[in-house]
Amino acid sequence: MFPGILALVPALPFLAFVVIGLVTRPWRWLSAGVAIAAISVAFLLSLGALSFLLTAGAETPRVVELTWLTTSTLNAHIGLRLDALSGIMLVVVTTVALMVQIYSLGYMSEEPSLSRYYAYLSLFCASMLGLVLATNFLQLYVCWELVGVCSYLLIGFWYDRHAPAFAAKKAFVTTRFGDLGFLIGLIMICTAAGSFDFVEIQAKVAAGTWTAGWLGTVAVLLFCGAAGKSAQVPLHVWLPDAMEGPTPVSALIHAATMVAAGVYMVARLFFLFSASPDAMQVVAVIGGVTAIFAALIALVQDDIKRVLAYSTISQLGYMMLALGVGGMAAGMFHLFTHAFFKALLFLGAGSVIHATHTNNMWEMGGLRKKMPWTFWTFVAGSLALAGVAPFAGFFSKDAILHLVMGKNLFLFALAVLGSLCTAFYMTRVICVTFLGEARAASGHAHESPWVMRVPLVILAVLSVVAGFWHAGFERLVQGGEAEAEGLNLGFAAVTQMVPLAGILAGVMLYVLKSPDPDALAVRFAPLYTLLKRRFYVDELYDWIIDRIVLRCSAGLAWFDRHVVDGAVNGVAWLTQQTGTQLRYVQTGRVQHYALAVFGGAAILLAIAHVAGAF
Amino acid sequence: MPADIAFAMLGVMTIGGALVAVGAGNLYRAVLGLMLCLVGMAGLFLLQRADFLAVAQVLIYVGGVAVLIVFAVILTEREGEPLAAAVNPRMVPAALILGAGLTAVLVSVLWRSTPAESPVADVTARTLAEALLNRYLVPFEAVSLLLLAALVGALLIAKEKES
Amino acid sequence: MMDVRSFAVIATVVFGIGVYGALARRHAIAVIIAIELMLNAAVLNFVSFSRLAAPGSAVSGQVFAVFIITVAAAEAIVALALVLALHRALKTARLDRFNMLKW
Amino acid sequence: MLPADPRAVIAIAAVLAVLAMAVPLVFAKLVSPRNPGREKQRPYECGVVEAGDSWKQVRIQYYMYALVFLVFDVEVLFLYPWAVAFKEAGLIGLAEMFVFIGLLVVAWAYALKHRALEWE
Amino acid sequence: MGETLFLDLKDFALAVAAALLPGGLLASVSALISAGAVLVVAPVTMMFLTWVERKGVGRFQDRYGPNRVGPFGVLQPIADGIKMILKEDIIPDGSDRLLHNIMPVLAAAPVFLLFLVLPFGRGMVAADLNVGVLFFLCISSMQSPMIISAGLGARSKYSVLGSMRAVVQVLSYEIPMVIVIVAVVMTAGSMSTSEIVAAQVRDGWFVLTPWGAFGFIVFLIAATAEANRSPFDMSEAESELVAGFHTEYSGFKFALFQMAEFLSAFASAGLAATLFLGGWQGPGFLPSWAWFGAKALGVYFVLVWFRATLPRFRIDQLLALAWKFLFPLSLLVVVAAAAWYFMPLLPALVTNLVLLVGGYGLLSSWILSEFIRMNAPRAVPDAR
Repeated sequence: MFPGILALVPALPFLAFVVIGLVTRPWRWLSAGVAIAAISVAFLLSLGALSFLLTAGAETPRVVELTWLTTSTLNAHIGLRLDALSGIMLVVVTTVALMVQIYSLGYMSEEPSLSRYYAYLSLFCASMLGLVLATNFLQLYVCWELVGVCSYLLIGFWYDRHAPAFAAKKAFVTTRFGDLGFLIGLIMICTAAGSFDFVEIQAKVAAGTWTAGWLGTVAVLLFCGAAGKSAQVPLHVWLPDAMEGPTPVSALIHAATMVAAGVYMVARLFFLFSASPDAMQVVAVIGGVTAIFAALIALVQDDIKRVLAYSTISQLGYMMLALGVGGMAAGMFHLFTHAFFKALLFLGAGSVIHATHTNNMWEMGGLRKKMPWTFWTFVAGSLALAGVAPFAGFFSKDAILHLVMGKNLFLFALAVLGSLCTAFYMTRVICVTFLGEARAASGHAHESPWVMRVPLVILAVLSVVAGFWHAGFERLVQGGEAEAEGLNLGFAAVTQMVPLAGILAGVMLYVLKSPDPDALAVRFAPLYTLLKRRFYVDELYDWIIDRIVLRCSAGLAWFDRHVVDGAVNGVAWLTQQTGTQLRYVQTGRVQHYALAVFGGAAILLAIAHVAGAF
Repeated sequence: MPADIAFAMLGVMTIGGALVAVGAGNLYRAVLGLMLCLVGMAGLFLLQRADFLAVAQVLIYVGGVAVLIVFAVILTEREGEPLAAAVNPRMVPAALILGAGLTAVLVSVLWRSTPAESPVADVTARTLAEALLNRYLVPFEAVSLLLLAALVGALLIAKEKES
Repeated sequence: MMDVRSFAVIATVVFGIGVYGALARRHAIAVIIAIELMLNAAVLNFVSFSRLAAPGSAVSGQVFAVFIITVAAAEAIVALALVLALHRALKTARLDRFNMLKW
Repeated sequence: MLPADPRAVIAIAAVLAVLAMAVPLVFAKLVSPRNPGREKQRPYECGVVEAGDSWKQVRIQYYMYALVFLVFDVEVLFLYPWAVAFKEAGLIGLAEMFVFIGLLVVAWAYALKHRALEWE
Repeated sequence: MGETLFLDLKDFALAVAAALLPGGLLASVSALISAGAVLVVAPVTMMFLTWVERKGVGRFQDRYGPNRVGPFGVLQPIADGIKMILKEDIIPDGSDRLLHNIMPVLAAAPVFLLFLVLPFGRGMVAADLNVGVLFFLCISSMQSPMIISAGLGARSKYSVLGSMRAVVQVLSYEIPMVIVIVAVVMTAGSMSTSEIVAAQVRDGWFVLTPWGAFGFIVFLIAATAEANRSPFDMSEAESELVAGFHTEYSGFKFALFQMAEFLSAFASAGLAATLFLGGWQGPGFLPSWAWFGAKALGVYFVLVWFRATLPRFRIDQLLALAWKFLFPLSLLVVVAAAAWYFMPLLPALVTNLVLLVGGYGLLSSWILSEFIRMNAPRAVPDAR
């Protein structure tokens, strides 16, 4: 029974996309309704699938396959694979997608091309679900690209304005760099294995057909794709700019789902990564560095959405770190919890922006009384994010820290410092926007309508509750041999100190202003500007482009113009010159021609004579 | 023996006639030289028992072409143009080398070859006729067409255009 | 002494003289005479070599000779007509004046 | 009495004929008086003083006649072998000849029509 | 009775030669004898012809003709010969000396070769070539370039014009003659003169056949024109052309040209006799060579008769006659001869008459209209 129905999960949003695109385009609310109906059915089915997994056990992955393309050497399939990982991701994607789509009803109500918005959202959900359920590399890659396209379309939703269009292009191009590595890796592994299928490749890796070194390179190449999609350090530049898109989009795509695709891919191919220790090391280091790097930048951002964007990058760094040190369950659990509270935070920020019509925190302030629902849900999300005890974040982050401490002390230190910064910048956001006296923009702010508040409340509840299911989650993901080590209360107590210290520092700075933040900024000017300018990474890329790439292309252009075209024109000139020279042979005198005739005959005769013909 | 004498005489006559035909400054003497050479050739044909060809050669060449050439020379003779400037000095060396060179090579080749001569039945007019009417019928009819074309062409070219 | 080779030698010599004449002479009709010489040399060659042919085909040598004579006659006709026409047009029969096709 | 080889007869006759003409000529030259005088050397003008040696542009007509003669002379040459084998060739030969003569007549008609044979 | 006179003479001479000279040369000796015989007979006949001519023309014009030198003026030709040799040889200045000297010899020499192919009697032909007739034609056609070169030798524009006109006339009349001979060769089946005579011995004289008669007429007219004689001798008689191409030749050179002219005329007469009148064939009472002589003289007498009676043609009438009358007629003769052979007697006779008489009628009416058109009064053409 089960696999057949499962096909509906990705199919329904896709169907919605088609229906909206072709039929219900002119009616805005009708399209919205179709989209929401599709995603809600998909949500219910996902819940059903998860419950089926919990009851029937997730050891044996149920696979349904349809041959899509057969050539002499390769045969590609489209399939659905239901196991622990995909089950969880299904639930995560569908719940967040549902919440966002309901929220969008309010947020995007004045938007004229609402049906286009919902069409893209449905297509995104369909491709994300397709990616999650993929049984082979080809389907994974196709959906991977589809997701990239949808993110481009949604970031650049308001294409008439320059900023969103530019941001969409930037996002697309940067992820392309990553996808290049991903494609090369994919080709290497698939041609070597002779098949796209994960199961076959897993069997071959287990059978040790390839050396660790070769597997390492393939893994690192695949990780490039993940790094691109999940905005890890070298390729993170596109995510902060992606905030130009509508906030619900940011919430869905740039917080919960798409950016998590990279992490999910690493988790899905964990058998490949774990086969080569240095690949794992790379993942861990990149994850760690990204975590601390993004966290530091987030400290000084003024735009509320950019703070959240850098926070997402930092949390993704944590997930990669967890996977890098071998904790696939911990990484996935953090992804699970992070999806909910980060979506909550973004939607909260969205309702604040919706009310104040500005992104800059320093223009808001004193919204606590005006928007109580938003305020309290936002506080719940922040606490979850900071990792304070009862909230979801605490359990997942603690698991990661616990794991990293065991493996690599230096990365552990980075992680701890990262979580300190996280706590600090979240309290900064809350103090600046909600507490304190009302500033310019918050004059006419008012609470957002219920259609936006309901998703906030649901997500808030989830952020609180999700943490407690960590043991069940671990048993589901690890299968059977649950670590059962449970929560080491002592370690937890120690690690609890860090977020609380962060919150305290944030309150002192921004509420009591004992060391005035501006004064601090002046004293640590160089550090402050460095963070403000985001470590000059964008400038570095521009410099690279201008100096190296353009310089080489200028050289190549010169070569093409002078050498290649030169040769062609040269030949033309040569023929023309010989033509003019040969013209003088035509003297017009018959006897000269006769001389040529007999001369030729004589020469031929001589040649024949010499050649011994006679 | 008498045949060899005749061959020598005719040979001298032919080559002498050719030399005069080419060398003589005065075109009338050149035509006479040509006639001498042609008659010599006819004699050589007679020696080779090719009677019809000898007669044809004399009848057409000496009786027709030579007359035509003489007429052409008379018609193109101009007061001012001395016939003496017969040879183009710039071309002489090249022509000499080519002419002599070609001849030398061919003669040397001929001298070294030893063709086996087989007694062959005389080609009388009757065998010639039989060949012409059967095997070579198409060229035979084409000859008449060729001559028609030559006549028409020459008349058109030579006739003064009544402008 | 009277074998084919000696006839062929005479023919070649006459041909050589014809070549010289065709190239060196300045007057158009002198060149035409030289060309007639060359053609005649060819006829002599045909006749003298037809004796070497297979018994049945000796006649084709002579047939060819007759055809060459006719062609030579036709050629002479047209060539002289051309020279006369050129003479009427350019008031001269000297070849080096006929260079209208100059580059 | 074996009849002499015709070719030898022709050869000898040719030589003899030239001699028979040249010898008396030389003899006459020796015998005849020789006193060249200005007047006698002048080309005979039936009494009229010679009006200069300039050539009048002689009309193209002469060339036409020679040209037409040569064309028909060659065509008639081809008639002779056929005439010799006329009886053996039979009707087919005759038909072939009619085509040949037909083209000959066409040439003649063309020459006539274009007044090439007209003396003016 | 004297049938084989000359043949016996030759055998006698051969016997003497065989005794004197080594064996190998016998063949060439017999050739020498035949050639020599012809070359002796030719000048003798030439002299006799001049006598016949002058006596005949005289008689036609009701006067005596030469009768001072020897009985009936028989020795007159010898007197002329001696006179010619003794006359001064004037070479006009400006003329091409080389041409002036060799041209008379080259013009006269070929004429003697004409006689080699004529069958004087049964078995009495000097050179029995199987292309005999064609040999005769090619030698006679060799004369035209010689005439024009002779004219050029004198470098005077009148002699050149005269020679060119003579050559044009000769060329124009040569084609009809040659075509008519084709008819004879067709019927005889061979080009050798002796076989033509043998054919006539078998089938009767060609002149008696309808096509033969017309052929003979055409041949006769063409032969007179060939020799520049009688009605066609305008090249040396017209006022402004004085004596034609041999104006500038005097003394023995003039004699040579005269000899060439007479001998070629007589040779044509001989050929006419051979081709159309059955050559040496004749009833027994006279030897074969006598018959040939009689016939040849008879034809020659007709030529003399033409000369004495017919007025001279103008050049354009003369050429029109050749190209518009004789040429088509000769073609008709050939067609008639072909018809004569292929059809049984009666239909052949009918077709021949229709072809020839019809053709003759048409052509003469055409020529008549041409003459009328030509003589119509119009601007006097200049004498170019």
